[in-house]
Amino acid sequence: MQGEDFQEDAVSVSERVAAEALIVDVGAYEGPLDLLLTLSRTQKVDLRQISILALAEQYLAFVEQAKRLRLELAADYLVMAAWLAFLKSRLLLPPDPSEEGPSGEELAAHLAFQLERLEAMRNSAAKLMARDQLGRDFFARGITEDVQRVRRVTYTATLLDLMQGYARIRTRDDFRPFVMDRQHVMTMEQALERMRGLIGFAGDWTDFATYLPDGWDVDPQRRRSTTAATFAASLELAKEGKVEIRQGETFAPIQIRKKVPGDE
Amino acid sequence: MSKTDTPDNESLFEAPPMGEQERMVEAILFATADPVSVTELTGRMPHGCDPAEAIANLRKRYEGRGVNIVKVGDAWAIRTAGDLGFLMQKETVETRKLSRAAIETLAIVAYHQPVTRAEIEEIRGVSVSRGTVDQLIELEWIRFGRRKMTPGRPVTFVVTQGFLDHFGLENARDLPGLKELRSAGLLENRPPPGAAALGEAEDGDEDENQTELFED
Amino acid sequence: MSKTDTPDNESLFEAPPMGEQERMVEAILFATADPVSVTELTGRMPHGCDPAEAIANLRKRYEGRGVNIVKVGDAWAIRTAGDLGFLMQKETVETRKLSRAAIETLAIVAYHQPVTRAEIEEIRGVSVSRGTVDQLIELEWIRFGRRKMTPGRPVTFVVTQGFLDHFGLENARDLPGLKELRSAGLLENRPPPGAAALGEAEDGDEDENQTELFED
Repeated sequence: MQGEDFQEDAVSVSERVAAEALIVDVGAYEGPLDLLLTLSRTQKVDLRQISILALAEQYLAFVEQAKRLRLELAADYLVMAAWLAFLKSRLLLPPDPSEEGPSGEELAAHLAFQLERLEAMRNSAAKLMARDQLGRDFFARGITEDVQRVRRVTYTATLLDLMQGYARIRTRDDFRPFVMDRQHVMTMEQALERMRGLIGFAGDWTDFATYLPDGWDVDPQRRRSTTAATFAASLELAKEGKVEIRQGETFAPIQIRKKVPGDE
Repeated sequence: MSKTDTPDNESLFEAPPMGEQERMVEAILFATADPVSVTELTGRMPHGCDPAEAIANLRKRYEGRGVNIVKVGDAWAIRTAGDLGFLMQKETVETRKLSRAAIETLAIVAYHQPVTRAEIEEIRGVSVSRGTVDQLIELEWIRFGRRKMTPGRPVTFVVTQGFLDHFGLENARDLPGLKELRSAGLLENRPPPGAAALGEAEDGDEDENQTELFED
Repeated sequence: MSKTDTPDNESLFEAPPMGEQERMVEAILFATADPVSVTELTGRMPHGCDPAEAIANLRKRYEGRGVNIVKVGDAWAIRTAGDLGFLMQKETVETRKLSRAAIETLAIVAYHQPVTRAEIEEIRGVSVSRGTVDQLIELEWIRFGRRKMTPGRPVTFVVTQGFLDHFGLENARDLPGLKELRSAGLLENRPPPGAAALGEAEDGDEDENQTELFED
C-alpha cells in the first residue's frame, strides 16, 4: 500500500488488484483491529517496530477507497478512521504542552500493543489447535464401564440370577413338590404307621387331637396337613375294623377308641 | 513375520517390531468402543503385523493386573479384573434388577439359542410378554437370530456379544453349570407329544447356528 | 503396609498392599473416559489406601506403552500414546469445526483467565457473539469463573478440566508459549492511556485469581 497516493492512475494493475482484493474482503475482517493487523503485515517488520503513522495512513486510504467504491462500512470502521485521523494529527504535529490527555506517542504505543497482543493470541490459538487433541490424536477409553450409563436406568442381572432363573424353570415341575414341601407335609402313610403304633394303647374313647404328633400343631400349614393325614388314617383304620370313631355333634371333638374284637 | 524363508512374499515394508505391535493392540483395544476381532486388528495395523501374537503377549502382560485382556465372542477387549468390580459401584447410579420374567426369558435364550418365542413360552409355561423381549433387545442382550425352517418360519432369538460381555463369558458354552444341568437331564428340550418332527428340525437348525455363533 | 511399627496409628482395617492398590487405581482409571481426581480415588478405594503413590508407580509402569497415565489438572486419566493416533482413524468423531472467532476466544480465555467478556472484546477488537461463548461452554472447554471485583462485577470465563484434557495439558501453566507471552507483557491487561484508575482495580483482582488458578 502506498499511503495517500491512492490515485487510480498512479497505481499499477497488480497494486490495484491487491487493493481491490483488500476491499472486497472487507467482510472477512473481524473489525478494524483485524484489518489494521492485516495492513501492518505489509510493512514486513516486527510489530514492535511498526510505524503506526504509516499504518494509520494505510487504514485511512483503505476507508477512502471503500467509500469511493460505495462499499458499506460498518460504523466501527468509521470510528476507527476518525480516531486514526486524530492520532495521525497528534503524531505529525509537535506536542502542545497545554493540551490534556495522553500524547500521540502514548496512543500509538497502545495501538501497537493491542496489535501485538492480538497477533500473539492468534499465534497461540494456532499453537493450541496444532496440539494433539483428544479424540483426534489421542484417545480416551472406548468402553467405559459406567459413566455413559450413569444417567439412564440400567438393568442388571448376575450370572447367579440367570442360573437360578433357569434352574427355577427347569426344576419347577419335577422337583419342587418334594424339595419344597416335604418337611411341612405329613402323608397318610406316615400317619397310618404312627396310628398303628399308638392305637394299641387306646382302650377308651380318646380325643382325636391327642394323636397329632408333637411339634406339628403350631405352624398352620403343618397342622392342616397332619390333621388331614391323621383323620384319613383313622378312617382307614376304621375301615380295617381296628378302631371306632364317634362325634357327639357337629364340630364337637372326634373321638377314637380301639375296637375290641367280638365287641359288636 | 519378516523371516527370510519366503523372500518373494516379503512385504515392501517390514512389520514393526513385536513390542511396537503390542503397543498398537493395547491402544486399539483401549480406545475402541467395542471388542475388536483379530481380523479388524489386522486391518487397522500396518501391513505384516501379527495381532494374534501381540494379543497373546499382551494378555500375559496384563495377567493379575487391575484390568485384563479378555476374549468376548471372537473379539478382544480390556476389562476390569473380576475381583475389582466393587470399585465400580459408585458410578453405577440407578441400576435395577431385571424382572424375574426377563431373567428367565434371558436364561432360556442363553441356554437354548436359537430359540423361538413359542419355545420360550413352552419352557417357561407362561406366555412371554412383548415388553420382556423388547427390554432384553433394548439392553442388547438378545437379538433376532435366523428364522427357523419350521412351518411359519418363526424368528429366533440368540444372545449377543454384549450379553457375553456383561456376564463375563467368552461364549455361551461357558455358562456355568450348563454341563451339570445337562448331565442332570434338565436341558432336554422335550417337544410336546406328537411334535417329534418339529423337534428334529430344531436340532438340525440349532447346530448350524451354533457353529456360526460359537466359532472361535 | 502391615508393618507393626506404628501400632497405635493403624487403621482398624489394614490398607491393601501397594501392588493391590495399583491394580485398583488401574481398574478405576481404565473404567472411565473422564479424568479421576485423587480425592475421588481415595473415596472409592478401601480405607487407608494411598492413591497418589499408586499412581506414581503405575505411571512409570505405563511409560512407553500403547496407553499412558496422564495428569489432567488435579486428576488422572489413561490416554492412548500420541504417536498411535494413526491407528484410530475409525474412532475419530468428526468434531464441529470451530470458527476463527471461537478459536481465538478460547485462546484468550486460556491465556488470560479469568477474563471478562469486555476484556475478550478489547483484545479481539470486536464484540463477542453470544453463539461463540455458548459453543465453547457447550463443548465444556470454558466455564464461568468468579465475578470480578470491578464496577458492575462482571462474570469471568476460565478454561475447564475438559479443555486441559482435550489439548493434553497437565495444567493451564503448560499452555504453549505462556512464559514468553508473559515476559513480553502481552498477557497484561494494559489499560488504554488515560484510564489508569480502572486498570489498577482490575490488576489487583486478577493477581488474586491467577494464583488460585495456576497453582499446582
